[in-house]
Amino acid sequence: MLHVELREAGFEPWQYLAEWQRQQIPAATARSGAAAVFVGTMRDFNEGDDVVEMYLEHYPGMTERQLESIAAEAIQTWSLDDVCIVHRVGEIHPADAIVLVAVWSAHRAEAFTACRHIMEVLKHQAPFWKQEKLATGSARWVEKNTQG
Amino acid sequence: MLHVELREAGFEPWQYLAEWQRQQIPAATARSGAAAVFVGTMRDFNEGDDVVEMYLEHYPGMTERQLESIAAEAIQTWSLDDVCIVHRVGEIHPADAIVLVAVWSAHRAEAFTACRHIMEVLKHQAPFWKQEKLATGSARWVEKNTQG
Amino acid sequence: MSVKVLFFASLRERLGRSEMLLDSNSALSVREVWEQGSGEASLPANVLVSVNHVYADAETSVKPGDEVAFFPPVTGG
Amino acid sequence: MSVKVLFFASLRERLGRSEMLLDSNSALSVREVWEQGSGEASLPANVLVSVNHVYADAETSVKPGDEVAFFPPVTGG
Repeated sequence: MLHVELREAGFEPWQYLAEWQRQQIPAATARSGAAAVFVGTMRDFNEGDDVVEMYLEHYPGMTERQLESIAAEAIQTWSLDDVCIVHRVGEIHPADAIVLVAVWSAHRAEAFTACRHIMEVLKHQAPFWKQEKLATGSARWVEKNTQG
Repeated sequence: MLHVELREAGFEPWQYLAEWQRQQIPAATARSGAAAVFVGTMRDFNEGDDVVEMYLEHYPGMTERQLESIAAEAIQTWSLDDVCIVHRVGEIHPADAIVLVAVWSAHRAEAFTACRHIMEVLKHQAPFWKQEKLATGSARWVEKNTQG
Repeated sequence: MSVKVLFFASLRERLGRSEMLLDSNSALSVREVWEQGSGEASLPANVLVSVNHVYADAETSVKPGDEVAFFPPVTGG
Repeated sequence: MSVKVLFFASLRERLGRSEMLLDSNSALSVREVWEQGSGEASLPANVLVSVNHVYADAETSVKPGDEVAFFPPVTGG
């Protein structure tokens, strides 16, 4: 199963996963021996400056399509049972969860590898752009992502 | 911060993490940009047989000590902010969470690498032994862990 | 028929436009869409392109009715 | 003084004992603790050992008061 959500509203990633897990049929949970999850959170500093807010621009239509194709490819490659990707858009504040990637599979190697792979591809291909608002009052576009 | 818990009672891993997150001071959450989590769940089959229950034996004292030392070493090696390890002991049923490893750090590479490393070392060094109870009524010790 | 052209993020701000329609009755290359849409001569190496939501390059062919987007390196996650 | 000896899991079942006290007034090697505790001649290669909760090997020295545990390969996680 593949679930992709872009959302403006904040979310608590563990509550989100608890909710998701409740929606699964019990048999499916007993089949997946392994879950690997990544959560990326907004920090209150970057490149030595205090960041008070962030705006996440995206490309409606293409962004969803890219995330779905990244998830679908991972499901194929590693025989995953489920992939769940949640990504914030719009205004974001420090300590907010920005991205959640969760992967379920029969074995741990596939879960770990697929979760990390999805994050790397998302960082390099999914059309999102971060603009930071600094404590000084100025705004700046983040020019590139950190290497994973 | 380092948190290790062995428990006989079942637990819902995402609720557990939501609880843990609530206990952290907000400043700490804003500092950690990345969280990587692994959950291992009991499956209802192994080596072609239906497994109806499992008993997890451990070595009280040494097991806690090993888990703490695995976590402490990972914190040092990858400059982690927090590590949380929860492991079931005693009677376990299919679809129960057996192990939860959660790691918080500034960057995603460290979080992913440390989480996976902790799971591998735990699988090879932490004194736990699984005995499976089969649908046929017989019991058998799991002789070795699968490769990660 | 026309080609819809979109610009995002810092590129949108630099060019001062987010969306435009380019009239065209024949096939164009992405390079030509960039030149006509941005008013700049050559497509910078660090500008990414998609045609109908799929990554493309300067030589990709664009038909009337297509949607072409230009944007800087992505920084999500 | 004595050495506390523990056996776990399938090894505990095979030897039919989980815990014993070995009287000793002098230092022993893990190998000697195994021989006296299990009644078997040589420590099998797939039996793991700890002394006071730390992994050890056949040559590790054991003092009175120490806790020595023998167990099969671990299968947690």
